[in-house]
Amino acid sequence: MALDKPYQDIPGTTIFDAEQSRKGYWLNQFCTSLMKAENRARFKADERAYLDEWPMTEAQKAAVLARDLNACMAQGGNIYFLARIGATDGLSFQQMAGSMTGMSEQKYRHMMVSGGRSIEGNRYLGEDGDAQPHRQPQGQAGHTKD
Amino acid sequence: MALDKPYQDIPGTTIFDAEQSRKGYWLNQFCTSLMKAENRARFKADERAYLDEWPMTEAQKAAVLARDLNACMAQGGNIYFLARIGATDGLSFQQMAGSMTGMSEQKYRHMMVSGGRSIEGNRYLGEDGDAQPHRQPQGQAGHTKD
Amino acid sequence: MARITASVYTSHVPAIGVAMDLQKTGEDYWKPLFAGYDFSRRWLRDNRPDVIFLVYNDHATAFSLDLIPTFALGTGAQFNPADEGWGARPVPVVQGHPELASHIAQSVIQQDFDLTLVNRMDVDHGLTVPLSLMCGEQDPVHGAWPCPVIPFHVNVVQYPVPSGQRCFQLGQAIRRAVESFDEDLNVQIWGTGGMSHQLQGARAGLINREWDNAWLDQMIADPAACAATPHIDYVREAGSEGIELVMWLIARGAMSDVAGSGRPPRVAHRFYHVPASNTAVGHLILENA
Amino acid sequence: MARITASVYTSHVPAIGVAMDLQKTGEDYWKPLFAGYDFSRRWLRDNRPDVIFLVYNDHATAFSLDLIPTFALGTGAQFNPADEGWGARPVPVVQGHPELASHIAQSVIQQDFDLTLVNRMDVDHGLTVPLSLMCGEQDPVHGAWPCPVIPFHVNVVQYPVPSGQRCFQLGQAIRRAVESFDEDLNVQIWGTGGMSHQLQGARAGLINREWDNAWLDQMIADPAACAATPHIDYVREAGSEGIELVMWLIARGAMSDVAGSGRPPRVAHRFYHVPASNTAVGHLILENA
Ligand SMILES: [Fe+3]
Ligand SMILES: [Fe+3]
Repeated sequence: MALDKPYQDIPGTTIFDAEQSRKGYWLNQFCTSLMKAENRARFKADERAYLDEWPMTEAQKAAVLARDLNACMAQGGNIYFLARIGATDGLSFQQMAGSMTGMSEQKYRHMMVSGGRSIEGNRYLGEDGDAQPHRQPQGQAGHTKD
Repeated sequence: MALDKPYQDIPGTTIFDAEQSRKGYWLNQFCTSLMKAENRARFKADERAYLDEWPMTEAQKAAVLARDLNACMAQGGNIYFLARIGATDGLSFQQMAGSMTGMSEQKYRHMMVSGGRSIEGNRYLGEDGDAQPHRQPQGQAGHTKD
Repeated sequence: MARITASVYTSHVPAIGVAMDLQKTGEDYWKPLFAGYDFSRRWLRDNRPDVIFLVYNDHATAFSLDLIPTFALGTGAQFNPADEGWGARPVPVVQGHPELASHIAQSVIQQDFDLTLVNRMDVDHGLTVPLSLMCGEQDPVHGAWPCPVIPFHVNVVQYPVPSGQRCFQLGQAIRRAVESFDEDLNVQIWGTGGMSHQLQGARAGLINREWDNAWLDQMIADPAACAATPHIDYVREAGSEGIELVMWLIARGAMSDVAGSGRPPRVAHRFYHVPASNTAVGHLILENA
Repeated sequence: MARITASVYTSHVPAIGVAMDLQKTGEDYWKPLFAGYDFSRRWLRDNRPDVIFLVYNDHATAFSLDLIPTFALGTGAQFNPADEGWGARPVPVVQGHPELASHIAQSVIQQDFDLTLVNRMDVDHGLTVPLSLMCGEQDPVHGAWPCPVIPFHVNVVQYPVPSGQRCFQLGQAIRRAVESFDEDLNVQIWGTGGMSHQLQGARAGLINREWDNAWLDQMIADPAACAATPHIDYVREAGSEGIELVMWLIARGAMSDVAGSGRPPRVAHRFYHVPASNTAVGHLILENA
């Protein structure tokens, strides 16, 4: 499609545009359903069975079961919808956001009180900031990827 | 309010603007509720009791009970909403529209197949067309108003 | 690239749907009306589009007073015929075109039209009656509309409704949006509603044949001038529900002459009939020349 | 006649609401943040408006993907605090101002903004956190917000969102609408959201203090230039959720200097703090000079 998507050269960032929205429609609708207490209870009682009520892809269901928010985003999820899963689990927005960086909860929180993630090196893909693909997962320096 | 309402000089015509919409909010919401079969059944079983569930004015309730669509419009009703009452009663749009003119169903239908109501004399209040206030109710020429 | 090849205009009176659904089209009352669409059904078979962008208004069906969008674009995968109080019409489910619809949404919002996007809504007679008129009877289960349909709703129920000018500009924006879609699609744009009718008050039953036809002449030949018609003229001359005609200007604005092709559209068909129930029925097919 | 006397700008982070609702405002983490609003609470008591026009965005709370309005104006009589998944915030119900809201709707639609009007919706932290920040803790039953509030929602969740330019022009249209209301009302317009933050992906936690403050400088001094900032700059420099800042341009566009008064607004208060949860908090009070 000929419309401009100038936002594809930003590292570690997915823009929830019409295409993502179409891809993630049922995933996000599932998330919205968790705003009702009775649905949260049913989901918690049997996550797989509850997910199977929705016409989601297997990859979307797996991402939800694994609480892998990056995978959820790749499958069309949007953070404000996905936050309903976190709320069901009793997580804060900071815990959810941090979970996508590969950093520990402590390290992420410490980064924030220290002024947040620096923009330097994180504006364009191909620079050398900590959000660049070649530096993922973060907070693992010196460790082998597992 | 200083906004222009240029449509107030047309005879026999109510424009459903923001002010009418505010006035008729609950009346029209009541009408919308009749789109569900179970609500139509409850309304038919006891119209007054069903109406009393809504924060409508007494004048609105009376207008509905009397099926006086002109009075409903004066109280903020809009024809597309009010049509739900007609549908509940098994009426067509032609029967509903005709009921507001004071003409018999036959006469109204005959007017329509003969080309409809003429615009002549019905553009501005104060002309002498058949929709003018001084010629209401229509179809009663030579009769005393009852 | 996708392109808009033709525009179709027609009134969308509920009673027409009832007449088709109850097999009354052969009755004397209805015969002359349906005769006016004989050509159109052949034309649509011969000029079958890949997608129809269908401009209509919801009549307090999908949208109550809880929420009133000025413009709502259906980006969903399908839309069910609505129960308007007499039961849902026995017609096929409407299949959407989410890819093209989302593309148009993106382009038109970036052209400063403040659309509401809708993925779930039922569609009322405003959308299904034009389809029935143009396609003929379709079995609700075994039949199907000829192609995907993108529903586009315009508020003409609660004032203020968008101006004719705004609608005409929106049509131009939609054309630009369609033409920037990579896939090679033949798109028709349909404008529905009107012509003169009034469903309320002592003036109910108003029909203004002269005004309707003069408006049609101007809409075909000089749409920019037609778009300047103020609301009050529609209400005064064509009745309180005649305001629906602003929707035709969206379809007209999407034709290539408006974008500067220099060639006025070809009038493939024109029809006018009084009455269908309370309404004057107008119908046009314009092809880009 | 009604008039807009001042504009207030503030971030609307959910964690701030949680801190107030759980009486954590005295903790070391939160103290410096709330200290930045001490002046503002006194100022609001001394400059109590008759109505607040509050620009915010719903966060997938009242509006799911079923229906996505670009601009939604709350014309209802009241709006309940929403349950966003952790239970509804214990704050008072928001009283609307249907008369003024309907008037603004009519005027702004006639100025070619394609609003969606909403009579029934729950309002989330985007609306209630700014009220809490500016008014302090309020008992949900015995307390009350200081005046009626007209909620105005802007889509900044699904792209494309309206441009900064469109938002700035909308603010100007809102000012004209307010000034054509006959009743003598003191109206404040609040813009909320921002500043730099990103809640997703490997870049989550992004804060750009320099960019935020340069943006604030320009928004105060040269709002027309600020309004020309393209979306991509917000996303790249201020994080994917930094795009919320376009809402501030609606409030800024409603100030009298933009309408040609010639006098720049007086900066009654300016505050910036990092972090509240994932977010840089910005806050401004501008009075018409
Ligand atoms: Fe219609
Ligand atoms: Fe926000």
